[in-house]
Amino acid sequence: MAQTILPFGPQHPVLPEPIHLKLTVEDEIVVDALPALGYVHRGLEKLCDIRDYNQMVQIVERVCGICSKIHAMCYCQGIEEMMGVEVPDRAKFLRVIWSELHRVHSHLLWLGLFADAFGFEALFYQFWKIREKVMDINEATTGNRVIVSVNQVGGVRRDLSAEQLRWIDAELKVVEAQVRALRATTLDDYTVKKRTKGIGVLSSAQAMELGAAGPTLRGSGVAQDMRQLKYAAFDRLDFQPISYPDGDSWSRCAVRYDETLQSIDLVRQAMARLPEGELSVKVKGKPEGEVVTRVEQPRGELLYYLKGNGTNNLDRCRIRTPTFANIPPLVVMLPGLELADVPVVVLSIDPCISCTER
Amino acid sequence: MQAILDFIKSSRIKSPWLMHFDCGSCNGCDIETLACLTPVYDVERFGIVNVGNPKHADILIVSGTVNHRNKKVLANLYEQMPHPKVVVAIGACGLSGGVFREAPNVVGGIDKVIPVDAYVPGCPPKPEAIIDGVVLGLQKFAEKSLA
Amino acid sequence: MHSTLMFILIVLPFLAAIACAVVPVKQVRSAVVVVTGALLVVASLLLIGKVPFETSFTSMAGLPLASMTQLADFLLLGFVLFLGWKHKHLGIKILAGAQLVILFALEAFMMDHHAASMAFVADPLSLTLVLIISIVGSIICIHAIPYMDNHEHHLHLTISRQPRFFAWLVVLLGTMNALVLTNDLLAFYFFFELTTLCSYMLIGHDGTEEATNNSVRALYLGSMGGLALLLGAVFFQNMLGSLEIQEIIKLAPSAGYAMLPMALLCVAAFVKSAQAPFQSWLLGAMVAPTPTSALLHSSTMVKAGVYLVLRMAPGFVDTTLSTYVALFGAFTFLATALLAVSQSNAKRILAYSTVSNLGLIIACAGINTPAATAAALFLIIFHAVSKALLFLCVGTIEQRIESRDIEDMHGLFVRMPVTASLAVIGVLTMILPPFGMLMGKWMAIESAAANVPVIMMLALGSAITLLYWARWAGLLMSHPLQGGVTPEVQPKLTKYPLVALCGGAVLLSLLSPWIYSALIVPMIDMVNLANPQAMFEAPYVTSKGMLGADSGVFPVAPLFLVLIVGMFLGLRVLKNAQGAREASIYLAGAQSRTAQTPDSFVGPVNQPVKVANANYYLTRLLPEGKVTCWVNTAAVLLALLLVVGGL
Amino acid sequence: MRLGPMVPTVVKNLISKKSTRPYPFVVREPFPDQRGELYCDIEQCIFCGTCARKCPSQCITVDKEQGLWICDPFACVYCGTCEEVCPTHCLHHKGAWRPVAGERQMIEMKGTPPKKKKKDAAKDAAAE
Amino acid sequence: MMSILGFLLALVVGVFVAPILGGLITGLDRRITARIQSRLGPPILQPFYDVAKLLGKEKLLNNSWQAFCAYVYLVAAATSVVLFFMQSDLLLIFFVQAVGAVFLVIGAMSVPSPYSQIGAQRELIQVLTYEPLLVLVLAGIYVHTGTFKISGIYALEEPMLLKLPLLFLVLGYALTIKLRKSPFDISASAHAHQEIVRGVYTEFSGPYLAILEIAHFYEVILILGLVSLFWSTSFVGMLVLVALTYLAEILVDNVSSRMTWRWMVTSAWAVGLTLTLINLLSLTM
Amino acid sequence: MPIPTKQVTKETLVAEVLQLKNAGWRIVTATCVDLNENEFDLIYHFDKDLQMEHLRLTVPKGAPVPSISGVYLAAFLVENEIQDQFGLCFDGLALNFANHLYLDDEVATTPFCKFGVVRKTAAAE
Ligand code: NFV
Ligand code: SF4
Ligand code: SF4
Ligand code: SF4
Repeated sequence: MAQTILPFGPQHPVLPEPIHLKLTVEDEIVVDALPALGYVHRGLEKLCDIRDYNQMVQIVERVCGICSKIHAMCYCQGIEEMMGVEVPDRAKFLRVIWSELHRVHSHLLWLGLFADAFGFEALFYQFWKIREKVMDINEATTGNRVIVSVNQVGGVRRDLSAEQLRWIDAELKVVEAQVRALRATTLDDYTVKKRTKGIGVLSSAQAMELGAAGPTLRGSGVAQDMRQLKYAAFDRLDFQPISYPDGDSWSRCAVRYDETLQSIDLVRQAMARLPEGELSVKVKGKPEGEVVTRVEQPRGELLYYLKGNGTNNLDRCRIRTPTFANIPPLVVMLPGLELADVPVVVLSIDPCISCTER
Repeated sequence: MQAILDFIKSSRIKSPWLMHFDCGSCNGCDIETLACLTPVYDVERFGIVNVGNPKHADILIVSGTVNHRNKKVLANLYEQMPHPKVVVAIGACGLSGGVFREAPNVVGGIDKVIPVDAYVPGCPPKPEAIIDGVVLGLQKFAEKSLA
Repeated sequence: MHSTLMFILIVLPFLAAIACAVVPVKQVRSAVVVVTGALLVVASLLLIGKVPFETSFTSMAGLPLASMTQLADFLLLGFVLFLGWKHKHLGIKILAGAQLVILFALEAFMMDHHAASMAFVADPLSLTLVLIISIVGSIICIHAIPYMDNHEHHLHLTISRQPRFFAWLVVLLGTMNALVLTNDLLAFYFFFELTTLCSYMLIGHDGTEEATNNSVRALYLGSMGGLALLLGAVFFQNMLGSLEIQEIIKLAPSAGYAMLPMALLCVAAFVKSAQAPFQSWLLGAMVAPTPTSALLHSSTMVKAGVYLVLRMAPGFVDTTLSTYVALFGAFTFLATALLAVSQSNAKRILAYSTVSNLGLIIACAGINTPAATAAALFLIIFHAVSKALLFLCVGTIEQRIESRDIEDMHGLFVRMPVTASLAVIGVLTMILPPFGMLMGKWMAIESAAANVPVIMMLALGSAITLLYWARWAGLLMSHPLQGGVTPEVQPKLTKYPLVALCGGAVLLSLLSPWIYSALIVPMIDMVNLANPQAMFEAPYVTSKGMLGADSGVFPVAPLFLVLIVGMFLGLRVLKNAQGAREASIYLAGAQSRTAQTPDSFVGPVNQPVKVANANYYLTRLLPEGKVTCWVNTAAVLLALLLVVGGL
Repeated sequence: MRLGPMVPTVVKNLISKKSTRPYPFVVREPFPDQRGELYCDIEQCIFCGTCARKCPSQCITVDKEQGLWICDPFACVYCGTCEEVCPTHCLHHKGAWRPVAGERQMIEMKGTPPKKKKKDAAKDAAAE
Repeated sequence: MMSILGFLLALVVGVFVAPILGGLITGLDRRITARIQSRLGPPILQPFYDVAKLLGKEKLLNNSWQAFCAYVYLVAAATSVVLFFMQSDLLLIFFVQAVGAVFLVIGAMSVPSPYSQIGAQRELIQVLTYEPLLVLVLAGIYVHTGTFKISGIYALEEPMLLKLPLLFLVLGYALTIKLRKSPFDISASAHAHQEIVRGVYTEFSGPYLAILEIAHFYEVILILGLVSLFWSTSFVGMLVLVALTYLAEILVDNVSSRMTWRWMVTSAWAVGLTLTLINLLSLTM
Repeated sequence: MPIPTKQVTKETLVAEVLQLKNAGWRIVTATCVDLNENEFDLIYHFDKDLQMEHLRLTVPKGAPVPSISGVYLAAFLVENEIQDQFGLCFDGLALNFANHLYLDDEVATTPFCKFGVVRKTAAAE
């Protein structure tokens, strides 16, 4: 049958980031999809040769602007583990607060983009409008809206005053109410459900086999979340991973929607239990040895492999981001879909190409 | 006739359609660019629409570091824009390569590939700064004649 | 004078055929074809001033016509029987045998043979068809001259089979002329059978296995139609005691059960017009060289069917039969349009579209109001011209690109600018105002508006028609003009027929108000004459080149004015646009930057990938096989209903 | 499944205050401690070079000999590291962002190298 | 027949006033949409700025037929509006308007760009979807008034809406498709991001895009004119009906996601044909 | 202090990986470390119920390594990445980008190698 072959990306209005898919379609049904990467590849892991391990904090934070804070946290945890540094409690809680705020903004951002992928402009705008409040919190408490730069090896760089905590709490109440008001639209609207239910199905077995991570994994019914590893202050917070069983785009959306609210709740818990104390400890010595650390990013499990050699520069810094893990499932999901579903399914794994390629 | 030409000229700065290209940015700049379009900043007030298609765009907003693969894309897109056109580079990466200047696969800033009309520093710049950048770009846009 | 014209229109082609068949010199044959064609054109044009008239001949060229026809009829049936035996086809054997028996019974026991003459009636309806057959048919035959050379060159034939081919081609013209002019149902039956035989010969011309199979299928289905027609004749003879067509129309409405033979005649017409469920023979006819398909589709053969229905229509005004005919036609219109959507083979698209348009004509005949009749006539005329043009274009294209798949015609304009443009214009005349086809459709829809089921099917069908035509026209132009266009050289005998048809399609559309007053109004008067109960009025008034009625207007001339202004503007713009900067196509920024790989993008692994574009054939939604199955089932039910309703 | 659950939200949007900030007609006050434009109080600088060494972007050059403090504002990522490590606290981030520019720029500040006394230092020249 | 004066008036209004009105309505539409999305939105005159700017841009083409087709589209749209103001035959107006649609498709297909080609195919499917519905609505009008002429509708004593409520809904359905509003912004979306970039419009740029925009202004007027016919008895009634319908369109646009064309065809035919059938039968019975 | 790993060889790698897969482990990723002039370390990371298991394969430079993308399709991406960055060749890659996953023709080196620049070799087809 007659086939249309088209390039989907690297520049494409529905793709916020450059990824390329060579799509072959018949009557708009995808018969073949082949990805091409490399449009965002910088090779920043290699910078560890010429930047010391402290400077690397700022660099790994810029792996991605959406999940930056958590990158820095994961990296710092790795170095701290390697060097045997015990981070003060208050710093641990603060790390949770900011990282969960990051998740909230990332998920709101995604919910908007996802709505945009199926052409629901008003919903997109609504989510992004809500998100601005979270961005304000980021900016007010850290000095930048996106790249917050609050982590350092040994602790955090900024503190939250009691007044700020109250303000955050109040703002988050508004955010929560507004997000809740959109639940019916996001998860129960007829047109939205038509576009997401049963689209891009990934069974739990497939998800495991293809190494899916994060909401993509949890949307397929596997309740695995790195926060269960109880890093930072998660050992002192109530947390249960969220999962939905269907494995379709709708489930992944539902996971993220629920996680948004859950993260708001986690921020509140952490603020309520925030202990007094130091913000950071002085770090002495040079990193040596090997360590693997994992944390939960908005998009899923993030793994850092760090190898120090006793100098200020690391020997190897390897970052495995969740989107990197979610690309193979994506490639498997695409064939058989309609062309119009391609952006929906691509977005449904919440692809972050700059994370993927670093 | 003159009145029509004047109207066309004055319309130019009232209707800048922009295209945003993520040229290897970390997303920080991209999401701030996108935020400009959203209700809180709403650049459609100035007639700005994100068209996502070089053939319709007047302003190309580029963020991120240039690498060997995306520089061709960047050049392609620039070429496909009809004159007059302006380029706004945003973020440290777009300006010079930022923290990644010395990373192995980085060529440098946007102006290594295409001429840049406005530079917006920051990492990432705030949406307001991006609006400033577009405004500066528009001034140049108005000056450019149909080449 | 009448007899001379009749001689040229009917007998001359047979003589020309003999000449073609026996003279082995190519130049002579070509000359015979061209001259015959020219004579036919002239004769048919001369006929315009003569209608209406009736003549009857007892003999022509010194031979007793009626008994000759009788004899020929038996011979023909015998030959068909022989063919059935030769191809070991039980169906054909049974059908031919049955017809032989019935015909014999009819001739021997039911008729008195005092009036051994043959009557011809030339009224506006038959005149229209004569014009189409003679003019469009001749053009096709002329176009066939260079075409067949190419064709045989391609097949590497050592002994040319063209004599045979052209003989049957011109025979078909004569037969068709006779068929539309005769007033005797039995003679009609004979010519009807003769067209079947012609189609068998022409379809099977190439002698391949597929061609033979398809020709046998055409013969088989055609014989079914023949049988239905013959049965109808028997009934009429039995009930009304006459086989004169005009008599039948006059008497039938008042005779009880006369609708049953009417229904049988309709079924015969459906077979000939390849209506569902009988469409397969026409699709099979596609294996033949393109002139055959063009002739079968646009101007002859299939038109015999709709002619029969239209001819008989006054005989069943306001009956249930009429309603069912309308329903059946509308259904075929919709169903075969749907089937056309799933096709990428140009000739199959044309074939389904033919069936579909004939369905529309039949629906109009069934609606059976003056406006609908006018619509039907317009559709017949313009369909013949545009469709002939498209067939010849496809034939020309096919010989050049060696494919009839429209997917292979992307950007054909660059390689064959003339033919591609003509094809695009041909398509546009099929679907857009102010051209005649659309006007016919407009009349059809307006006259069917109050008939809920019919209008629903027409509305859906016309939208689907637009879909499968427009995309074809679009892709012919689909190419960047960077490299410039290579001029196209065509043999004169290829080019002139195409240009003539194209010009004809446009010009006739412009003239449609005058065609209306000159042909259609008298035709409606004739209906009144034939059927005193009808009391039809001419549906439209024409003034200032506009067709108007209480129910609507179609300002032909003003629209043409706009068209001309628009074209002028458009062409100026086109000229202006030459100064525009040449931009590569949007490929998400990934277009390949080297000139060696145009229209390509850099894909995975850094490899250039050529973009491909394809139409949507909705094959998952409408798989041809399945849809055909449903359509045929539904059509059989409808046809049964029709026959039963005739009781 | 519901039809149009978004309707209340959009109707609310239509009748309530729009959320668009009127920038650039009204400019919002920056939050305290925002990391805006980097600014060097060259008077205080002792040209120790710490900032240049610690800067993750390596965008500062300090020339002790000539008393030059040079920063590439187009490469600076406004991370605040230099501000933190400067022994004399002469670096700060302003609240407002660095203005956009039409061409490439460098911040070049000339101070007095520490060997000499500061009293006769010429007025620092900010290159913009 | 119409007097010369009436003819000229219709010509002037149709050719010059209609696009200005259409542009204003489009501007208003964008403004209201923005407010619905809690934004300020562009000035009302924005569509004119856009068109003017586009007219002043460089000509960029891949295939010069694009230019030709764009102009034919414009001429067809203008002609249909003029015919509308001349109170001509509705079915004919609709067919003339289809000329524009076909040429838009041909223009988009004349470029071998997959996005524009897919857009063209989708546009055809949109035509396939709304055309029967519109024809049926017109047939309903015929059944009710006995004519396809607009003048026949103005001769009515009471608004058509009362007799053809379901057909009005069908018309709304068809018009949403024709206006390419969500959930049917399938072949080309006005401003939202879409998987096929800008579909049929992808390869048109600068002045040629401006032409298409102007043609679109005409179409808006034609469409709203068609809506107004359903309350032909009073001018205020017409305005109110048009305003309400358009508001409803904007609202629907903003509370639904874009659907796929498969869904569009099946749902529009299923819903549209059922409603038509009921209404037509109730009229003819 | 190094992370606890299980040492494997080129011969046992695929079998070990298969075993892990059958036991329900999920592949997380693989890491390549440039050890010295002659050797790479390839570390494969697996996860099951939040526990991790690492396989370490030390390979000489220049010799091809069996791909595990036949066992875990998902591994094709990371193996391609390593091919790009370190110039290692994988045998039997399910989807081979032939050194062009991230890099264009302009980059003729293996950018992540510390010890000497290994020329890129055409990947095994
Ligand atoms: N979440 C996240 Fe990242 C990381 N790590 C990942 O794919 O977003 Ni930009
Ligand atoms: S300038 Fe900063 S925020 Fe922008 S892309 Fe570069 S690192 Fe990311
Ligand atoms: S660290 Fe401070 S004092 Fe030292 S050179 Fe930098 S700015 Fe001057
Ligand atoms: S703010 Fe950061 S990047 Fe900028 S100069 Fe200071 S340390 Fe360097």
